[in-house]
Amino acid sequence: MAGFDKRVYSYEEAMDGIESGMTVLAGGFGLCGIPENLIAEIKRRGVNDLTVVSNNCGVDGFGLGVLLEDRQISKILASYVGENALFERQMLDGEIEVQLTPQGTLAEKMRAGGAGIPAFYTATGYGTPIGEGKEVREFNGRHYILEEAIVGDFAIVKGWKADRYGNVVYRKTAQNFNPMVATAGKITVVEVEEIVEPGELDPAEIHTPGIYVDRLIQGTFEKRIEKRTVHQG
Amino acid sequence: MAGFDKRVYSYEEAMDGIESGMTVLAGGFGLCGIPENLIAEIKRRGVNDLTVVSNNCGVDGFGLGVLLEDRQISKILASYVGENALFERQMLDGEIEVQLTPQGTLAEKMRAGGAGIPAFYTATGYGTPIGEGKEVREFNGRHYILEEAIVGDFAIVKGWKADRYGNVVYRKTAQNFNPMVATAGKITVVEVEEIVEPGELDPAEIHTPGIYVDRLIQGTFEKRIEKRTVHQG
Amino acid sequence: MALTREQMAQRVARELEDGFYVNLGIGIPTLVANYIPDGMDVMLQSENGLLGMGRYPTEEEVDPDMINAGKQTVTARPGSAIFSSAESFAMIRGGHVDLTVLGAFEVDQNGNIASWMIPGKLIKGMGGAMDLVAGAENIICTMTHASKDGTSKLLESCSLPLTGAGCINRVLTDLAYLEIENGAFILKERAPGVSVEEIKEKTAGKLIVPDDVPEMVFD
Amino acid sequence: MALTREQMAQRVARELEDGFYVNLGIGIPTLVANYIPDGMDVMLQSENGLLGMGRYPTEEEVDPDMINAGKQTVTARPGSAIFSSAESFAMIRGGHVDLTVLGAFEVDQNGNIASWMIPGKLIKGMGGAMDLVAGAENIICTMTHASKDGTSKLLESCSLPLTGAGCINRVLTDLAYLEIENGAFILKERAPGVSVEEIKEKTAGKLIVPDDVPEMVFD
Repeated sequence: MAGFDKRVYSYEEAMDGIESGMTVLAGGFGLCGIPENLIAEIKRRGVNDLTVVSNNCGVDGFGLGVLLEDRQISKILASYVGENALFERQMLDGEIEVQLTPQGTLAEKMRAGGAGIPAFYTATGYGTPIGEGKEVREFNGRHYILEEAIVGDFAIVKGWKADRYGNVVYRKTAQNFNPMVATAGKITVVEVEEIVEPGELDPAEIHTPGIYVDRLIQGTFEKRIEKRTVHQG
Repeated sequence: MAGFDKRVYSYEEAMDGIESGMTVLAGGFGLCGIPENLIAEIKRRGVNDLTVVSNNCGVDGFGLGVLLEDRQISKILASYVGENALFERQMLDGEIEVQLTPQGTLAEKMRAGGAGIPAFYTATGYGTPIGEGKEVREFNGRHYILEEAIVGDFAIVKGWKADRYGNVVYRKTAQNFNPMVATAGKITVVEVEEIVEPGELDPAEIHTPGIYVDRLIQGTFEKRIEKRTVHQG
Repeated sequence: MALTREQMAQRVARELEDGFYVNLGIGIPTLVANYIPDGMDVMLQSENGLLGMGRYPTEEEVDPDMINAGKQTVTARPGSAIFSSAESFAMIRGGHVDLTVLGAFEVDQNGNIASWMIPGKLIKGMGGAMDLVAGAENIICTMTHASKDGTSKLLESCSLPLTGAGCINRVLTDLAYLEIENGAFILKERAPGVSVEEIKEKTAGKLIVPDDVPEMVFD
Repeated sequence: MALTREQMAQRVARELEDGFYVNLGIGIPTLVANYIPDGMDVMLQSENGLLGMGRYPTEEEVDPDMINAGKQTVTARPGSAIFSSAESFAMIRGGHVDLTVLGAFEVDQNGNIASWMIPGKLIKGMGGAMDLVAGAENIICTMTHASKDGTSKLLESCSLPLTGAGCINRVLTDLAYLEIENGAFILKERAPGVSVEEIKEKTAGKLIVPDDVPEMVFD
């Protein structure tokens, strides 16, 4: 790597340095916009005791679900889990700790982590089990709870196109959590469908500026559909 | 206005409802990306005792500077002021109250205001006059101060293109504070150079989604340059 | 007769207004989109990052990168905007969505809602529901009025863990349309053929019954 | 001889590394861009929302929508990104900028910096300086070592209102390059022909002078 060329040429290199016990932030919503090959590389490496932060935990045999097969995840922060029989069993058996987090709070916690905001107040979860043990504070007559930022040792991201400087654009709703995840990793690894030359992407349309990106790899993707729903008639 | 057609056809209509004593948030950095015609309409209306939130306060005779001529502004929150002789005189005479706010904190306060975050912690300003009287709190061994969100009665924004639903894109560095301002007004008014049909803008490249925009008007702009600097040789 | 799911969706759709940005939850709320009155335009927000959700795609249009918050494949209408989850919940939390429709297990006379967790049963998560109820000023809960054994779901105080506190002011059940005000349910309309007596019987929370409680009319 | 402004910029440029994202303040820091070593690539961040700032435009390229944080017209290099002020300061506050260079009125041995306000003089504002010093782990202050009457600007404790507390660890003055560590200035290099004695005399804060203090060399 010279200058700002963030490209790496193997998934092994892309995930170099990941170790057991680390915190990994992962982009994606359901199976849409997930860094599927980076997840597969984590599986291949066999690291375990991972804390994973992701809106969901994949399905049996795909996405983050594959990390459950060898019990690589010990804790997960997510807003919605359990499209996944193996996950349910590990949760019920106490093999995996689940910290359910409201979806908007989860997104904002990672945005804050990347933006140097250590904590913020939100009305979300006030008066619910999510608010228990958290500081409550009133602003303008309304109650809010204090939520702290999240950062990760690794952030794994799925983009559509990027230039070799690591400026990334996402495709349609595959954007979802990816931009926040990208900002909040000590090491941020982005896999994309296509790497283009600097200057090919419109500067005003970059979703993730290259300053957040440490490593970039071009891959091929299965893009499995979770709920194929088609128009009748 | 039917459905989501946010267009209005006169500046009078665009600023309908603005009253003395209100808080107005204005986009722009220096004279770049400022809603110059909306500002001119505020001047024309003669409302006063305004609280203005803007990174800067224009220059003598242009931008927000024109609102000083008839003493329409009683208070301003800004990060940098005083490219402006009239402003300096009014400040020194105590005719205008200036609440200096660090630039990043100012941007984040408006982003928070639009996003339903009433307050957040930041290291910016800790140990300085800006931190005085504000709550200090330690997270992971570092000191932060509590900053509260800002919302305005009116938000005035300068965009480049918009569709009639109010989906806005900004041009180059004329983006600056405009996207945050757009989210934080009770009434958000956007003036643009060109209004296009819904579907002409790529959905993934919208900077300000139409949900934040109440009124949209097409205008013509002087776009005065503050510091013309050219390449030598 | 209790309302069908379709009738419930149809009744909720009457609360829509031209130019509303609306977030529809999974289940009955999703059906509301089928009953938007002619000549009225409503923009659907999907919390995974889409403003201007369109119909489901044809087989040829199916795109794995284009889904809604229920993870179904969808399309976008012309003039839509697509953005990150942080931006999406900035809209929601910031109160920019005009109407949110979502299901519930229980609501109570103080506007509390329980919709995400039944202790002892498997907990799948709250998704975006807690953000939605905290952010919207305008929420309609759709739910059955009582469980199959007749136990009321409109309570004095929710028994299940809350999704949000004091945030609900409108409820549409299969038996009635009610508003919540000053610590009471106010019976506004009843399903065709459903008596005020039956609604009283199946409402455990404080119920105010005005002199006139019209029946809903469906075409 | 005290360093010229150009020499100061040249010396600061030696702290650059290939692949650094750098924010340069107004004044001498801006000149640093002229001394980026051949074969090294550095990306300039301008806090009004530009990553990848290029040279000044030609007359034909001048664009009122394309300015830097000093409000000068600029260009963007290929592969730049343009974004909002909130995103720009997320980068800065979040510690993603590798190096920040900015001017100061005073610094002290505890890494405090005063750069924005002289009581009794007109206050124009801190702009982005407070965010920059709070966010960067790596800051170089450029300043004159002492005022014209010889009063030191490297103090035991800043006398002016602070821009940031405990955030500075490197200072380049017209006389010396120093690092701040454990409550002291450590003299690392001196300007050509400037004696350790002169630096000692003009440094009011605690100064540690190693055995060997090399002179800077300029081509």
